[in-house]
Amino acid sequence: MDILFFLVLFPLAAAALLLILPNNAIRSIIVWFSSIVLTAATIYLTFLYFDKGTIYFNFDMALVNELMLVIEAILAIFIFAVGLKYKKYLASILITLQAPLIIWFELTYGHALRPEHNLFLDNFSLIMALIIGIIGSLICVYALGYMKDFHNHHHEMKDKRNVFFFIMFIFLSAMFGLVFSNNLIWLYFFWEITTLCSFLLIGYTKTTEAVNNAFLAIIMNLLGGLAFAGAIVYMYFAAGIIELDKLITFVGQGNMMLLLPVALLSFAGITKAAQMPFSSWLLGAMVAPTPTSALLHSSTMVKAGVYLVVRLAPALMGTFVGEMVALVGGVTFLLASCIAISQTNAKRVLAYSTVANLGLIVACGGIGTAEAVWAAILLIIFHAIAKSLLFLCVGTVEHKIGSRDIEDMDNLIARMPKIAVMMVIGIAGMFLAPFGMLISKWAALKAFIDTSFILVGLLSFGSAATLFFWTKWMGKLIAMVNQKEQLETTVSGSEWVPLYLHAFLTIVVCLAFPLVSSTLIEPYLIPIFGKVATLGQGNMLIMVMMLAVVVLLPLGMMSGSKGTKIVPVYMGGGNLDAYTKFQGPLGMVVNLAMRNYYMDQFFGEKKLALLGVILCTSLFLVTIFWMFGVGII
Amino acid sequence: MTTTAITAIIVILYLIGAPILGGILAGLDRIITARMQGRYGPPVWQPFYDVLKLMSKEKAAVNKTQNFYVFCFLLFMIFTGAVFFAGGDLLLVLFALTLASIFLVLGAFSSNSPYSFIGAERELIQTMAYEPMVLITAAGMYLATKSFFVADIAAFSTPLIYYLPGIFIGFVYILTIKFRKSPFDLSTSHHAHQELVKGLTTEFSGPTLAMIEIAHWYENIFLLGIVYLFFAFNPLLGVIVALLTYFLEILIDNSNARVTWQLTMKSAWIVAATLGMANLIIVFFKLSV
Amino acid sequence: MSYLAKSPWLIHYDGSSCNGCDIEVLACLTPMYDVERFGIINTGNPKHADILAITGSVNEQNIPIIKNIYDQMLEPKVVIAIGICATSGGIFRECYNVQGGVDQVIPVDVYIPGCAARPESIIDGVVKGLGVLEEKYKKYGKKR
Amino acid sequence: MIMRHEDIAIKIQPEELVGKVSGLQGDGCRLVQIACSKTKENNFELVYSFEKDYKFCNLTFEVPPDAEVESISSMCFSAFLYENEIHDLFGLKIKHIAVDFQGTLYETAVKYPMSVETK
Amino acid sequence: MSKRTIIPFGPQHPVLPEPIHLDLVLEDEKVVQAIPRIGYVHRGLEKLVEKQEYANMVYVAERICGICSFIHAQTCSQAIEDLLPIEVPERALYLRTIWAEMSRTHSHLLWLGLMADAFGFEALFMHCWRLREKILDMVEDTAGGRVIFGSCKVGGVRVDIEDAKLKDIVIQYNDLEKEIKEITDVFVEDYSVKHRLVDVGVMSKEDAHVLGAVGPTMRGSGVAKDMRTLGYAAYKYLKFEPVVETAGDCYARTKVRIREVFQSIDLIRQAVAQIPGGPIAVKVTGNPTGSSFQCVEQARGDVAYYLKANGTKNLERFRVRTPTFANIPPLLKMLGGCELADVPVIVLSIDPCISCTER
Repeated sequence: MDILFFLVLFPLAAAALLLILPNNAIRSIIVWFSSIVLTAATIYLTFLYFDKGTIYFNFDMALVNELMLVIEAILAIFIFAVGLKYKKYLASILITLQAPLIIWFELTYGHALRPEHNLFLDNFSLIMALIIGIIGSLICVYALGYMKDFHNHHHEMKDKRNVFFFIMFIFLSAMFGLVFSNNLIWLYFFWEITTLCSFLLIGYTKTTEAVNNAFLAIIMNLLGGLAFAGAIVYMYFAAGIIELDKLITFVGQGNMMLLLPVALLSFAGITKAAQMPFSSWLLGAMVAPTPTSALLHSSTMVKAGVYLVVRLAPALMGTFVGEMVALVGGVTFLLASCIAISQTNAKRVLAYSTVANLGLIVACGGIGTAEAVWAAILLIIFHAIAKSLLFLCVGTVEHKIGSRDIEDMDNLIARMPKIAVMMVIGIAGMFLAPFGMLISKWAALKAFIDTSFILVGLLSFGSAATLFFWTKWMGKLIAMVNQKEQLETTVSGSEWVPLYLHAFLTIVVCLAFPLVSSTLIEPYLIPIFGKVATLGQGNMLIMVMMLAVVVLLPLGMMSGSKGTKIVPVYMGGGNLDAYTKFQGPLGMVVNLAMRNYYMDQFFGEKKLALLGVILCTSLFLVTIFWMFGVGII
Repeated sequence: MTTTAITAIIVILYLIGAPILGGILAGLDRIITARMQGRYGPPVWQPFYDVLKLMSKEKAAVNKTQNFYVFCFLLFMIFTGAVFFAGGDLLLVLFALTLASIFLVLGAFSSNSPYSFIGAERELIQTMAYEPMVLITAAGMYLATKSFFVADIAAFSTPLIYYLPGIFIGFVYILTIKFRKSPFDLSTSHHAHQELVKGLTTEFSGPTLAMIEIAHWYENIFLLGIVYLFFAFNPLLGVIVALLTYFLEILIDNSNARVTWQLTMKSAWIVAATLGMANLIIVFFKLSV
Repeated sequence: MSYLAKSPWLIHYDGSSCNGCDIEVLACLTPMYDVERFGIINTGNPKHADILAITGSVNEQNIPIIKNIYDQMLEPKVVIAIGICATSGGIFRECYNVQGGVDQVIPVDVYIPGCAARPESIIDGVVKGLGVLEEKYKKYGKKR
Repeated sequence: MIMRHEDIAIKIQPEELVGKVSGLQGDGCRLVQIACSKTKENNFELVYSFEKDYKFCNLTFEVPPDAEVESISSMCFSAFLYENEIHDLFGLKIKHIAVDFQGTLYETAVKYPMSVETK
Repeated sequence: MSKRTIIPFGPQHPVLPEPIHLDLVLEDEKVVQAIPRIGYVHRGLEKLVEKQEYANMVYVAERICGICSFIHAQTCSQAIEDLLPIEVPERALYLRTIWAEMSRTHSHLLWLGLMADAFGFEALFMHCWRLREKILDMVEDTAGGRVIFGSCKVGGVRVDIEDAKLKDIVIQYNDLEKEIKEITDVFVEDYSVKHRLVDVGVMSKEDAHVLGAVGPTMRGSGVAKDMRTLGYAAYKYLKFEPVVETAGDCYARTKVRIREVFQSIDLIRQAVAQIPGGPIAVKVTGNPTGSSFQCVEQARGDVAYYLKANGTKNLERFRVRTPTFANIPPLLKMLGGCELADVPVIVLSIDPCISCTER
């Protein structure tokens, strides 16, 4: 149990140090050191517990509860005040609704509460901890180099890197706490801290846009927080429990009244995971510095949302609420994938893809069968690695080419070969056989097919859209013009290491996927569902195929071109040089330009996002009516 | 003989036979097409002459990486068919197929040449257009037979077409896209006069182009294999229907103008969403009750 | 032996021609003459073509175009000048903007006379070109 | 059918051109063509042909070789091609062409071939 | 960063039978700008008058374009006859009309084929050209050439067509008419063809007038104007109405040409029925003087000849404004905002003849 505390408290200590020691060299040392320690600790934790099943820790200390209460009150006041200061009254209103509720609840009933287990640890928590520990640490290291560049590019901004790293490490601590908590009040506490961290980091640059988007994020997340608080209070009054495990067990035993807190918690998960109609906050969050996007808004914090939904999967399985949750996820997957086609800003593409994949995970969680949960956990793992790799690559590229527009990334393979290859790995990792996300999608399809044909349809169409926007991006990267301009030399070491490790992990986790499944995921599934899911014999084949690609890619590039004459491209006979210029009218020398298709008339953001809001909101309404109808409310 | 041995024989037969059969089909296609156009047409072996000719041409590319992608395209296309004819998982087959197509597209992208580029974009649109229907086909076959394995689907005793008529029609619809036949030969066309010159294949020449041709032969045989599955309860009927489908595609090719990419995408998605999904729903309820 | 003669792919470029020969080249493809019988395909892409068929003379502005197309074709390749203009400039020989026949710019292997060259003679010329193609293949094969 | 240029020609002064054309435009005439030719005196003779209901009229005038003629392409957009052609072949300067190719409409071997001795 | 793609369209391009270059600026596949570059076919034959005697200019005129060849020769002859001046025998005028209309039918069928090819309907292309060959056979039978007829000369025509042969032509055309109808029905009714033609490259009546469109391009936009109404050659004796469609899109232009094919067949029938006997040419003497302006309806629209003579054997100025030249400004207008796939369709919808345009 000590190691759990260590994982929560150590980042806190690091954060405190980083805040008070604003010296670049010292900061660098602290970040490197804490990252290595955290990574080692999570790996150690895994070795310690991966075969132990679910372990509950009966840790109880009044002081902790009181401390949490005080911090919550302070945070509430802070949010209320900032809301007033920036005239975002909705944020203030929402916090005045939920904070008094939870504080009142804790003050009046808190002492009577004696949760059986405040903390727990199972393989799902372990997986989350691994993601937070390893990916999180790597991103923090990356942020060292990135933020230095960032402030070199943005002299107009005050260098508040100490605050930045402070929040990053606080966030890590909160995430660890979140995945280990069984007591929902604790979970709620960490949940609110991550919301606040996200708020502060989105608003880091303090531009009008950043502030607006930060408030958008916090307002939507507070909505979820309100539902969360409501769920806790309701649970207590309805069944006298505030533990996650008990909630699931009770629902499993047929206590239908507890479907309401399950629905409320799923709603909280959906807001956090930026599902439609709440997807806009995640898009807005892309104004934050890229490490923030990588850590909070793709690989970990938004995963907390789906973590909760997947946790609740056994309770959601087979219920109407579950179906509705799954549909929200499915619709979000399809529409977000389609919208991504119309986006040209790399970070927005990544954001929409994140929303889409989270949708898929939510859909799996809503379905809640063993196969679906298996697929969901695979998606969480693979998505965290590949997406964070892509964010980091985009961050580095942005600083070197001065743009995060995909259209500016043509010929990157010549200008920044290593980064381009890593991006290609990341992109392939996101949608292509034999990489991780495709394996997961495959699993998801197999999970859906026996339960919901609508989801099969949504997945079929959605993955077709994914294919389009990823491939066209990849095409931009690998377009070759023999051009020698080199931009890669100035990328700092603290960026290279995480990049390499991410790329390495993307491939290795794919290779080790059967091992990951059998040692980490299946032990989680068996006690809950009594069975496991696999992909069958195809697994082996897919592995062979995967290996073949990984080996062939570099080999083929080197050897396949022997004896080949290099010729100019075809330009209707009007070539002025081999690759880019042709003779135009009016005596002009015209440069070729090739820009991807965005198909606004089909996949326009406004139209589809509106459609998503309407569809998903109506799904919520239907759920509420249904609950009225069957008397849950 | 063990089933493994039989599988191995089928796969080897496929590896050797598919290009021959595919080439002959292509030759027949050209003769039938010519006859429909009031011409005599080339000999049936013409596709082989073409490929052998291309092999003897100079090797060239616009950059060093381009031909590598085409090699991967061929490789994975063969792999796709091999897994299919080995009776493997249909979803795996389809994902491998997608991977293969993506390699071809990447090859075209990497050449950074205007017409290749537009060809690549259009190929992607086409892929996006047919992908849902392909997945729905696999899902429908699973719902009817309760297995994703081609071997089980082929061994299913009831005619699959009885359960999946809508999906069959939908699949034949998108097959026109996959065969690169008019009205959906957007990204590259067999015929000379297209606004994209040779689109996707503009920058591939000589031996590389020959590889693309061979890959298409493999692909066509594999696609006809899926058509066969719908009628697999009677192997002879299956083969006849597969050939008739091919003939139907030639007929469609010769009686239609090339349509725009908008219509291609819209119509393919509508077909998948109506015919495909409706059929899926019916099978879902009929077989689950 | 190669299969070049069995599958000659052709690219047609119209120099400063009057269209007469151009449409006769096109007519060769159509049912009456149907050159696909011999495996001849009119591909629009120099990178796929074995035979460059040029109609019309060369003028100031199309010289670089013809050179570009010729250079983009892969070995072995053959050039056929179709019609009297492509051969020598023909009736337009004395025009200020006409430089003469195609051989002013690139080496020509077969000349097809006529104004306009008839489809029969075009097919005949292409078949002559096939022999040259085969010879070039032998030479080219040695180099390889 | 006999249609001698002399019968349908209207001789005008160069500076009258724009006004006349705008008048013809107003009457619903369409521009048929613009022709330029060299006279024995080495002047340029310009012929602007208009047509309405199968009735033709040719506005003609002569200008010295170094004159600048005002473009009518602001009124008849299609005139820009004729005017560019005249410039490229004869070397006559025409001002304010809607789309001015600056002498690149025809990139001829000889500059202004219709005005100079060629092979 | 703008999402604009810039690609070269031509000069060597398989859908363009002739070299012309368009700089296409695209967004997705929507053409936002198209700037042409011409001059690849410019020979400078207007200056050949310095070297060729006036009677020989007919041959040069015939080779301005291999498709419009006969009507170029006819117009040139007409202009020179006007300058000399001489009176051409009636029979020669009728024969010129018959050949001109034959040339129109073969040109329109050729165009229909190319159009079918441009929208990717190969079978239709083949069948159009299959029928066109039959017309070429008749041309070869009567005039001696296939695409360059060579039968027109100053003062009349070079060869006569016997009456029996004329009757035979009508019979052949009667059969051909049915076959052509079968094919043109596909153009008019087929769903996929309509999908590619309707509402593509729309030009309003006003634009057609202001931009100086000619021929079927103009008539497809609802302007009823056909220079044959002027009554040159034998047209003054024949009954016909200009063919007009009002939609102004590629489909309308296609329908205009289809109807003109049948109109031409009808004109040939009328001409054969009315053709008088007599000589086919008169002797040409003297040298031309003065200047002549001729406007004649070709398959692509009206061609305007402006010939200036000075009493010597050589003309002083030989000026040809061809229909495509006049149709280029309308073309540029039509191309704005179209799709890339429609570019060849729209370019072909004006029936471009670049070798005419640049001479």
